[in-house]
Amino acid sequence: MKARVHVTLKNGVLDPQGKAIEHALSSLGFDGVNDVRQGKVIEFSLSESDPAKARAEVEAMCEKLLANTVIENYDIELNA
Amino acid sequence: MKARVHVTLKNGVLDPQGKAIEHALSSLGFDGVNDVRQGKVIEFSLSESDPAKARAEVEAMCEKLLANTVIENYDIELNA
Amino acid sequence: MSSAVANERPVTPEVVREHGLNDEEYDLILDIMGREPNLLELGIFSVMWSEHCSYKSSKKWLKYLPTTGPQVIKGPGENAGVIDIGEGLAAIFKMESHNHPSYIEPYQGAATGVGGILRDVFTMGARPVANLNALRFGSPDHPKTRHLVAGVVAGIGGYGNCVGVPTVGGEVNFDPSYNGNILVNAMTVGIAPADRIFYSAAAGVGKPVVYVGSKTGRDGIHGATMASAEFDEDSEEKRPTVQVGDPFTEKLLIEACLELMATDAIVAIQDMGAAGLTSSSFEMASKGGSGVELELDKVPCREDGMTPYEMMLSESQERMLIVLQPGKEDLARGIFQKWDLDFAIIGHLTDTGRMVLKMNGEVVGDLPIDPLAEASPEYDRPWTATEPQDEIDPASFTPSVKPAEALKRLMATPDLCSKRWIWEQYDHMVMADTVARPGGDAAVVRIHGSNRGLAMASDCTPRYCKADPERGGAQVVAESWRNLTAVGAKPLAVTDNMNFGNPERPEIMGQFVGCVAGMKAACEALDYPVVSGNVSLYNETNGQAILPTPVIGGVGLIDDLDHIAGAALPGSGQDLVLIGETAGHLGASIYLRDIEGRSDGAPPPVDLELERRHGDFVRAKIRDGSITACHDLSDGGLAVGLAEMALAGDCGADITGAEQEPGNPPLAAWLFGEDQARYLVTTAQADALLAAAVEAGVPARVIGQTGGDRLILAEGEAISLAELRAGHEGWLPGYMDR
Amino acid sequence: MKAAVIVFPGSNCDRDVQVALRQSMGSEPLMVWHKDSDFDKVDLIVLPGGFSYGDYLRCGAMAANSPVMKEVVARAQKGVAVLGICNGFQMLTETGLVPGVLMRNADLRFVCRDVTIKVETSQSLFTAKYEQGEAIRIPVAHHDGNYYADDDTLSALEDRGQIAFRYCDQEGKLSEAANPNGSQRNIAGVYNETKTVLGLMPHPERLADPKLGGTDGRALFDGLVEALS
Ligand SMILES: Nc1ncnc2c1ncn2[C@@H]1O[C@H](COP(=O)(O)OP(=O)(O)O)[C@@H](O)[C@H]1O
Ligand SMILES: [Mg+2]
Repeated sequence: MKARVHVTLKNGVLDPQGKAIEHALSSLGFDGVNDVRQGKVIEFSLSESDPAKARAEVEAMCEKLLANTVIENYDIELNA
Repeated sequence: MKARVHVTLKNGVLDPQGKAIEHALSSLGFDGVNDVRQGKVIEFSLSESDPAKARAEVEAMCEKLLANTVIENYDIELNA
Repeated sequence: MSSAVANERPVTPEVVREHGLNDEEYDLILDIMGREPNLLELGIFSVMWSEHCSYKSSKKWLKYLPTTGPQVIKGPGENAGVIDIGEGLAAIFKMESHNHPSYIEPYQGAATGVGGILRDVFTMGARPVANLNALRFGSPDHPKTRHLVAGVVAGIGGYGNCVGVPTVGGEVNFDPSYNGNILVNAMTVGIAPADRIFYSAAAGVGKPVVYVGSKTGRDGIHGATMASAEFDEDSEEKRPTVQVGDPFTEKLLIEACLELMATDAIVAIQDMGAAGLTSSSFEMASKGGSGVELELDKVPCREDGMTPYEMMLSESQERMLIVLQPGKEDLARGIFQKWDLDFAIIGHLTDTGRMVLKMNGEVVGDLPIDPLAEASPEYDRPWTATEPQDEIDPASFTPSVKPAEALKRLMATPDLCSKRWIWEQYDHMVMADTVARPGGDAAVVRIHGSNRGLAMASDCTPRYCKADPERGGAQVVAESWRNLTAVGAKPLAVTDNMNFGNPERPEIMGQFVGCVAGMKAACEALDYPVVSGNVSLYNETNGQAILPTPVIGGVGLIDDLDHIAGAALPGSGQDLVLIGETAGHLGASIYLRDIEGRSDGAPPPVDLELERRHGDFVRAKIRDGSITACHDLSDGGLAVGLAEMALAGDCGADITGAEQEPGNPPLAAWLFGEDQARYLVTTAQADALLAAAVEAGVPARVIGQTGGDRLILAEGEAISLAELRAGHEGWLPGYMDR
Repeated sequence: MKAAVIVFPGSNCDRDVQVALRQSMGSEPLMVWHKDSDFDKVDLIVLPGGFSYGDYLRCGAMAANSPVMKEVVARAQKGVAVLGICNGFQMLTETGLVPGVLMRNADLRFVCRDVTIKVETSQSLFTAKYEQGEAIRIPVAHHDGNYYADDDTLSALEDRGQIAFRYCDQEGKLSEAANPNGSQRNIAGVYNETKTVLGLMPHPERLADPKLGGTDGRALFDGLVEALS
């Protein structure tokens, strides 16, 4: 099973990286770009093949390590 | 229009972050996790509403700024 | 040969050319092998004989450089040079270029450059204690420059900061000749017990060859040959693989290697740098006069299905090769496992004089070691000397602006502005021994646990080397020696990094030959031998060569950290004393280039006897406490030197009137001339200092006093420190944030 | 007083803080390898600066999940003093021993230089040898020192006196220019509720020796030794 986890900053948390990208894009002449946010995507394969169990496991990984839930949200995609 | 760009390391390029995450997950007792790769996800809104033009614009952003195509691949999703 | 290589590409003339080997070289290979090489063997020849590994164009000339002295423990030929710094300790240091990779991928290129030079130093048993970096970028107006500066600086910081070695100094120039070929030269200085230096020569039949560190991937295959090929427009399109550095693993590798080195398990050790496993195993066996047999299926690989060719040529980072004393395998394995690093016994030494490579028990490559190493090509390339430029008569032109305005502008030029924006991105204090931080003539790093220190600096004035390679080469060495002297250190030895264009062009080869001649003379005259170095050729794009840039990294010793000098004016009420003669040499000066728009003229002559006399005097007077601040005068001459001291100390000065002394050159030449062998110092005991100078035969005169918040230059013309500071500190951040 | 410095793979200020502690304690602190969870009883645990586990994923996140940190948290909860410097501060926020998070510096660049910080209170184990309101000069060296917590948390921290240090100018005034990383309310260091745990971004161990250009950091270690002996 393949897992893909998106870790993104919660709304309302200032994102310095996103802001810098927005600034850089506009100075490169890309206009009309707004609300840039940068997050992480973590991909891996998982030996667990039961979808429910796999999801629970990945959720535990997110809570324990992959995301800092004080400022970040996470979102899990699983693919057999 | 909303854009979401995934920037990931090319196959075969060393991913020290992914390696470290894999190691950390396994020492937390999550077994069976393999091939961990970490990438970036960049999300933003775009004033361009024509899908073809928007894609071309985001592609140019990737080539110029968002990805380092020497070692990274990018993947673009657009949503009206 | 076995089936493992059966499905590899056959060696055709085209394949030979792709490997950067010409017909003569291939004939030599046939001779040595006594048969046609397979692809793996060809690959090995190609990296071993690349310019980068073989120094084929430069070897002949490098031999002229002086490399010995009572302080030298090990000169060029090992991973890094080793000098004696007393009390049972040795300093180990080297500089290396990562120019091409940094142009293609500035962050990773620069980062892996730092990683590579660190390994060269700790592989010899030293704990790295400082990093320096000499950078050259294209014109600030070039569309790529800003991105390259940002990436290179972030990469150097990203690696050095994580590894925990302070980056304490360096230099940065901008010139259009580097538009398509930036220079990233990184230097590491380490300290080791003088009786526990580790070398790469490996002897002893049957001794295990061990691989440690990171796994091998398909990184930078052909990196070493890339580093030796001229750039053209498509190299960006080809997008050759650039390695990604892992400073965290490097930090673990440093600690693990130093831990193993504290035991007596190691016979020989060698980092896997350019050309990875090939050059490391080859060099170990060749230096030890032995043979080596490797079982490539034991090599820890990051990817499935890697071929012997890929394993032997991979440039994956953070790897080392060690030959162990038999019976020490478990001890060593334990240490590397503790640090979570790969450890694998991949072969053993033999007495066959051959390198035998096996994959799953079958021989896939078999080459003779000595013949390959000895036959490595050496060229006596044709060269033509650079035409000398005319001396510029300082009275021959009328300055276009008044001195204060010229100074204000010069202090805010890309070359002379403050590089704070850069060094603040480097952790320059980690290890808690940085006594003099970046910003002065030389950084000073305390020898841990003592009251002694090492001073270090990197220097090069490429515009002088272009105008007159021999003078330029001598000046580079002299300035390096002066920078160490100016903090109170005794200069001991240097490492060099020779960055030049295409050596197949006689005028470029002439630059190289000239610079070497100048360096040789200066190193000899100053007892300042070359103990390590690196050559980077083919730095050209579309036939446009870089300025000749032979960078010198100097290391000196401070016996007593209570007696050092900094460049900052120490407060008001002191006398400013100018040491050395001022004839007003403006040829090839920054003033002419940046204020008058002229880059002609001969660079200032370098009188090595005067350098030595003046420097020895200044050092002695720093040590006896009579000099309270000191700065050597170089780019921009007296006015720029004074302004730098004033800004560093946040204290003004008044030198008006000094310009009228009989025999002085015209005003602009007096203030901005770049005469060599000069220092500007402050003292509270001017009479005694001047008397001592007379006795030592050193020209010295009081030119003014410290105090106030302005510089009063000449003819009463003044400029406020605030105004100078705004431009000096503002240019680089302003440029980068634009 | 007995002190322990926890050494993680990638720590690089462990020796620096060892030297500073030795100087103030007159004896050697214990250097504890991260795999060694049952170390001797100590009065102070220091989490040093550096790049534990490469700072990959998030600074301090992997160290916070390592076995030795379970022990550190348990001891902290029993009242043992814990000092987290730089990367150590990041570990403390990741374990939740102190609130908030440390994000990427606002200008995205690593920053290494001296800053001045204001001592918010001298009523703690860590700051007894400083004057309240005093501005001290201490170096920073970090890429992720941008302190963030939501407004309610920040106000609660302020109400309970949990702010230890704030970035200020030389006169002690808070300003944006004095803030090297964009931290909210110029916060440079915070305590836990009992003020027995301190996380701070600047490195007091780097200016605790006149040879290195200043000694403002020394009083922190001297104060700890006095309070815990
Ligand atoms: N890339 C860099 N990294 C670190 N320090 C630098 C860098 N470039 C310049 N510096 C520092 O800035 C100061 C001035 O440099 P430079 O003008 O080259 O000195 P000098 O003229 O005395 O050789 C030195 O202390 C030098 O170490
Ligand atoms: Mg100098």
